[in-house]
Amino acid sequence: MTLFEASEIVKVFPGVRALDGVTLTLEAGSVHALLGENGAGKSTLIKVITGLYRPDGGRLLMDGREMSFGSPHESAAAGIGVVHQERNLIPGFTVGENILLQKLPTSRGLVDRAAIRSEAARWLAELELDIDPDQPVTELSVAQAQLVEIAKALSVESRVLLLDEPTASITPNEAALLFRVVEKLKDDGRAILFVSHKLEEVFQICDTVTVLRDGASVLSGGALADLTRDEVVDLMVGRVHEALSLPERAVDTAVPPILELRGVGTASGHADVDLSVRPGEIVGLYGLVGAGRSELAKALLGLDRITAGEVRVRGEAVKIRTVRDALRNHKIGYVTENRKEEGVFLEQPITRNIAVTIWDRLRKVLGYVPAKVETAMVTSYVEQLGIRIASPSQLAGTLSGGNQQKISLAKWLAAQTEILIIDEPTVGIDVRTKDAFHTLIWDLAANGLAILLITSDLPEMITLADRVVVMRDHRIRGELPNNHDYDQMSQQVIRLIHAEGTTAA
Amino acid sequence: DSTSDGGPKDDASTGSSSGPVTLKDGSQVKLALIPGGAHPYFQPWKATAEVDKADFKLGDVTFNETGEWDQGKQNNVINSLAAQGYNAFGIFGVSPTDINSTFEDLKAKGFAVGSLASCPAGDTNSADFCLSTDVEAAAYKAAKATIEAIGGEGAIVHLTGNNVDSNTQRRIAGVKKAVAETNGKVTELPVITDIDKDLSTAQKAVADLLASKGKDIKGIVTTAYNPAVAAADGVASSKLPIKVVAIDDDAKILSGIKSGGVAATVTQNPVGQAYVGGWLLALLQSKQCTMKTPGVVVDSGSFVVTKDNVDTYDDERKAKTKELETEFAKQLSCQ
Amino acid sequence: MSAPVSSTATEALREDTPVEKPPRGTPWWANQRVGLLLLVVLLSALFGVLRPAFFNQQLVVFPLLRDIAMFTVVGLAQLCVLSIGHMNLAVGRMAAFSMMITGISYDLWHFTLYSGLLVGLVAGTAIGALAGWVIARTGVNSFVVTLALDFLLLGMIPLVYTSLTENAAFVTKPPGMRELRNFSLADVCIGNVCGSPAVPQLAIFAVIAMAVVGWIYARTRLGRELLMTGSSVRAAELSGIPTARRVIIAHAMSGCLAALAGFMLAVSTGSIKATIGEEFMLPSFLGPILGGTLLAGGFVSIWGTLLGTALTTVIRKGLDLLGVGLESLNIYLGLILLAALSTDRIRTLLSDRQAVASSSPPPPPKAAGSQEGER
Amino acid sequence: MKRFVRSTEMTLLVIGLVFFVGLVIASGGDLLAANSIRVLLQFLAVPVLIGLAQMVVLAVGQLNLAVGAIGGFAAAAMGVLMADHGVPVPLALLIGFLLAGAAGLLNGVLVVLTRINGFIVTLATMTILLGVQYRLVGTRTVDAYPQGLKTFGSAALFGVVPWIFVVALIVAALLALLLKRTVPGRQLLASGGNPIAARLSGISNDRSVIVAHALSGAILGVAAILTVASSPGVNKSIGGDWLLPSFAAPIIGGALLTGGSAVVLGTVLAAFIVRFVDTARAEFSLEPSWVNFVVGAVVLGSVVLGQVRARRQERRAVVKAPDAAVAGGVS
Ligand SMILES: Nc1ncnc2c1ncn2[C@@H]1O[C@H](COP(=O)(O)OP(=O)(O)OP(=O)(O)O)[C@@H](O)[C@H]1O
Ligand SMILES: Nc1ncnc2c1ncn2[C@@H]1O[C@H](COP(=O)(O)OP(=O)(O)OP(=O)(O)O)[C@@H](O)[C@H]1O
Ligand SMILES: [Mg+2]
Ligand SMILES: [Mg+2]
Repeated sequence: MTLFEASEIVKVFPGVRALDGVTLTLEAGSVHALLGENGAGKSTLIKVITGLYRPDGGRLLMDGREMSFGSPHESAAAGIGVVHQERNLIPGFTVGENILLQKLPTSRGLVDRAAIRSEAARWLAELELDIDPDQPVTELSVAQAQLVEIAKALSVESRVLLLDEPTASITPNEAALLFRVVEKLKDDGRAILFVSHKLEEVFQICDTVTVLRDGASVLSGGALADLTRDEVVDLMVGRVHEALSLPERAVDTAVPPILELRGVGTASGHADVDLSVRPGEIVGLYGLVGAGRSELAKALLGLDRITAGEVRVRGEAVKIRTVRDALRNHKIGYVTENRKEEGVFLEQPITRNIAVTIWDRLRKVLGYVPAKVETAMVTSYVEQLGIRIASPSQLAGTLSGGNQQKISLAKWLAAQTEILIIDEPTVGIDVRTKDAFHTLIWDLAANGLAILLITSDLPEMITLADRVVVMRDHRIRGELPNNHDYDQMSQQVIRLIHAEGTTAA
Repeated sequence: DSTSDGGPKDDASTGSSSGPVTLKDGSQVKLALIPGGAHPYFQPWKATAEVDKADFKLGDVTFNETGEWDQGKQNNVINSLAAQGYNAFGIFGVSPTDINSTFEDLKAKGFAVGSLASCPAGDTNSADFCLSTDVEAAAYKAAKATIEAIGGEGAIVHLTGNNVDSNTQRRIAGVKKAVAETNGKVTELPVITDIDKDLSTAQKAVADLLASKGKDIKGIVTTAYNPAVAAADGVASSKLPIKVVAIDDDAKILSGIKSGGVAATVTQNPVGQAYVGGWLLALLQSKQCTMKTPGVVVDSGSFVVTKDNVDTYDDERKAKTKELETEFAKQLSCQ
Repeated sequence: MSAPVSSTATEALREDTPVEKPPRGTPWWANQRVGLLLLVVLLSALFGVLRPAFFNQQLVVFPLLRDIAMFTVVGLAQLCVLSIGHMNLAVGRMAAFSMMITGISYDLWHFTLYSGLLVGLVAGTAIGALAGWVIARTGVNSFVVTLALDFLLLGMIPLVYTSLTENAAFVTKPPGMRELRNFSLADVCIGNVCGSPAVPQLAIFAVIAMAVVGWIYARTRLGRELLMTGSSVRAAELSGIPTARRVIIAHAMSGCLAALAGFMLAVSTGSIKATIGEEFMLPSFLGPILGGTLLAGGFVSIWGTLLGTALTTVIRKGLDLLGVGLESLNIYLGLILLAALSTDRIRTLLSDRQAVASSSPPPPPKAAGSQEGER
Repeated sequence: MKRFVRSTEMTLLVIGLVFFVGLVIASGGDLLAANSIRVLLQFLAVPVLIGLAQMVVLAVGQLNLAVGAIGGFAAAAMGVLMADHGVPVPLALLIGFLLAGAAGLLNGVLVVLTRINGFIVTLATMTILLGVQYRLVGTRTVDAYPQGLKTFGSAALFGVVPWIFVVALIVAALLALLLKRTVPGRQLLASGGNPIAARLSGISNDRSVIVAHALSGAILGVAAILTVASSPGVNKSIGGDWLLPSFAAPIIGGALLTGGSAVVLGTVLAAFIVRFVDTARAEFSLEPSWVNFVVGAVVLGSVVLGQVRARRQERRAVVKAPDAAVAGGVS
């Protein structure tokens, strides 16, 4: 039974036709995938459906009746719940209030706290979540917060549930929990729209699919069972997509490690961390969200205190105090997982975004930086990484996520680092760009860089890493050589993560 | 209406004699009276300026209070007026330590300048003359009046304005002098400064004072406007037997005198300043006269007003104004 | 510089994605600086027509330029901290503090005019650095720290003045101060060619300040790092910029410029007193912000600061000349300000509308993206 | 409860109590006299209200530089209406109150319509309102209004608790109720806490900004009424000293400049502490300059302490929190 239909939706922003005649049909009791590369228009479609944007053309039908939503309020009232791509919780509020924010229960004009508690508890229970409704949301883990958002989407008594990349920042285990919930909701007869860049998940839980390319639907409502992964990718990319094939790359194990951690403990709770990376090697650091990998990286950069053990760079014990110190004296770079806030300067030109690490080297008398040299230097990296830009003075914020990520990486290459810590390089990045990134990282290692790759994306880890180190609760739980066999590796890694105590490889 | 003193019409009669030196031709004189900013004290200037114009047949007069108590802005106002053809300036300088520079600039450009209602700090006055209340003398008189009101014994406290203003320092000195003359019979609590910015600050300071020290205080002498209003009000509502001596003759204060809430007030002579100042400036600017000693300082007078003379003090003031003209006549050398 | 990326990878990366173009350049009439310049010129012409005295060189233009010069320096003092997304609510009081030190150096130590200025600049730099240091160390918002510092200085400065001086002002004038106040470029001659009598010599200080600050922000590593810090402290920190030091430097620069502005004010009014800088706070924000400097940090405009300052100063002067009384002066000032700001907004909207037709991708949502949505 | 013990409010309460006890001892017990307490509280009413007026705009990440101008203008309007035009007291007060509310509303509408930073908008309206206030009263001190109002202004419950203070407390309580327990209040805080999330949840940030500014204006309207009732008269200086204390109270009280925090109790307690500094000054006959000095030191001290506490609680935040643009919100 068709619950909801969006037909021939058009949405124009200054300068872009974000949606150009998109049609989408959602059936009760079914999970529908919405796929497309970055910028294809997925989130925009969801915002049109929920009344955040007013469409410039097309119709929205709920139960066959035409609807027009002036605000998220109205769509919620009509039974459409949504988990947006952006994080969506109010920091000062409790879990309960956040869940019911769209229609806070009142009695005699005042917000009814008891009602909030009981009603929120009901939705949390529906998702089998053990979270106290009175807890402030600031105390939640990332995954918990994500699940609370789903409870929030359900709380409007939604029959249609739109999930925009809900799994981008959670681990497979948490994703599995989420999928159980999705199955349950589906069995209850709700219509679910699922957006993700992770095709494995899509094939796992979705029944039908709509593919967007450049704002137009190239496939509207096909059954997923009839499609292969490659076919879907080809549809998204708009041409035959070749599977990633990486050339041979061997690590010379005779070379001593360039970066070595011995029994390192940090102020944020790491203990006994042993880790080493050789030049030309990619070491994958795998773990669940919150395992403490990014924190470890930041401690290495001097942003957090190292309380025990020692860090050796090129065989010498060192104390790194600041990022600048790491960069200048030890040639260590860190590509952050948090691109928008920590990786790029959105409001600054591309030149400056890349040159930020090399001004030191370029500066002449009185700190003068010759603009020509700067631009030339930057342009060479832009070309090497294939960053598609109109001009070097363009603001970084006007680029797509993938290109921004390349910029975030380029500044470390420009700085000629020899040790690179790359944290979640491909979160929210589409298949094609992801492949390009994998090639790039591979190639950097082949050129002799030592790479510590932090990722929660298991396929990515298994594709790239030479060794996989598993971290849980701020401790190393084990280390595995990588044989690049997905099934075998993933089993071993998951087993390590759940193993009791510490095992050495 | 708050400008209760004389009013222009009364003063017109005072001035109709035009003093001992009669201005021959004022038609080329364009007079500007410039207070430091908006303040009730200066309101009589506005009307008096018009009287000056009529009495002395001046080319033009203006009253401009847009200086907003900021020396830079006041300088701008002065320059703008000069650019528009005003050539005789009676100025209350916002900053007594800076105003000489302004005077010098104006003098250098050939304008007649009088320092009205306040004299520059230090020993030099770069204006042609200064016609102002001798603030130290006025504060001294006020303190004397307070001492008298409390019967010559007990503690008094002095409330005043901006501490970092040389006139405030003079006022403090005036009060101290009067207290010192009692040989210890009257004592002075620490001066409370910086409470003239706005009424509520003054009110709060008075209330706190009365709450913490009210029992020890016999008299309050105020030498700034907002503290005066606040003290009169605060003492009245606290019902403490404290004598308040205020400053100026704003309607509110005069009614306090009449009702007994205020023991006395020390009024100054803004009308006289504007009237005599205007006359002098016109004489100087029309080149009819020159000052024998440029920069001479003359006290425009201050008058203690109590319940007894509240209805008649203005006559005394008008007499003083007349006297000022004769006094200045001696300072002039005329063609 | 050897490329760490092989040519095969470069090939692989060079996919056929379209070039991502920035939003079309805004048309010239939507440029804030151009708009301001036009507004200043038009208003000057209007005032000139209504009151020919507006062009009186000695009495109007000279003091007008002196004010513009001084308030531009004040604006630059604020601009330095705005560049890192901070505010300095104590600009005025920092000026007062530095001039207090300068005053002491003249009065008690008999310094020359310029060595006293130097001492003041050092004092301003120091107090600014102190503010920056507290902010960097504690991470407390600059608004709060400088507000508190303002209170502190507001309390402290009068205490010092009353204990050190008789008239609550330092009145010693070192040789040259009087000349600096009144001399114009007409007093500066190269051979037979002299400058205009309408341009005060004091304006040279502003020109120097603009040149130095402009150079720093446009050409040097320091300036760029300040702007990057303003764009995103976290990204800056993680890119190896010593953000704590940059914060301190920005505030120190602010304090130094505040001191310079205080000096210009002291010279142009006559003496060094506690109330110096009291009127600095509002103009310090108006100039840069009217000129296009972002409150949120990351972008500054030196010329804009000059133009923004010129606009407000010209308006005030014009109203003065028109004889607008105190009853209306502030009302008009506020209204004109609002109007000037709104036209700026309207211009932006119009140029956005023009851009809808073109096919370039949109600008990223601004920091407060929430407010930018459709409704 | 545990959360409260560690909260800013608790710290302020302790500081305030210690301060007060110290003062009582210093005054030899005089401070406990009915009259002393009355005076202490009398001059707390308006600071509490102006602190709250600023707090409510800070809660949406805005700020209001026009607090003093709105209050002064409304007070002047009330005074002039009663004294010069013989408007009956209740009507005059109502008109003044509405004018203040309207001025606040205007601020909000301008911020939303023009998208100009609130800092600049309120700066402009401040200038305008100062002009209007001057136009209304000039250099006079208007005081010819009915005695009844003044009696109310100085009357005290049991001779100890001034009625105007009671009014201020009622306003504080209502504001707390509004922010904590009503839907518009929650929406306002949601907009301040995370505007993007709020918008995605169907909350209009624009409306929140307008509501906050209008509320701020209304609270200032009440402050103006209390000022008219309790001061010897109304002149152009009313409101002139409100700006800095209006920031000091909520900031000491723990408000975040980035928005999202409703610290009514904290603001009230902070106003108490600032008032104690005043009282101490009178007690020890210090120059008023000391008050500024001490308030500056207290603000600095409390924020630094607060920061240290936050650090300890949240060791994990590795990179320093960005110095968020205060006046942000809308730009
Ligand atoms: N508010 C907006 N104003 C202008 N353009 C916008 C806006 N939101 C999105 N766009 C543009 O519309 C296009 C579609 O964006 P959208 O966010 O829907 O992509 P998406 O498919 O969700 O991508 P991703 O997978 O990266 O989330 C992009 O070109 C984007 O830049
Ligand atoms: N975005 C976030 N919001 C709130 N807390 C977070 C966030 N990211 C991490 N944390 C918390 O910080 C701690 C360590 O996180 P860290 O980022 O070091 O883990 P990680 O293993 O790198 O995970 P990730 O895969 O997210 O990078 C955990 O307690 C986690 O809950
Ligand atoms: Mg999206
Ligand atoms: Mg991480």
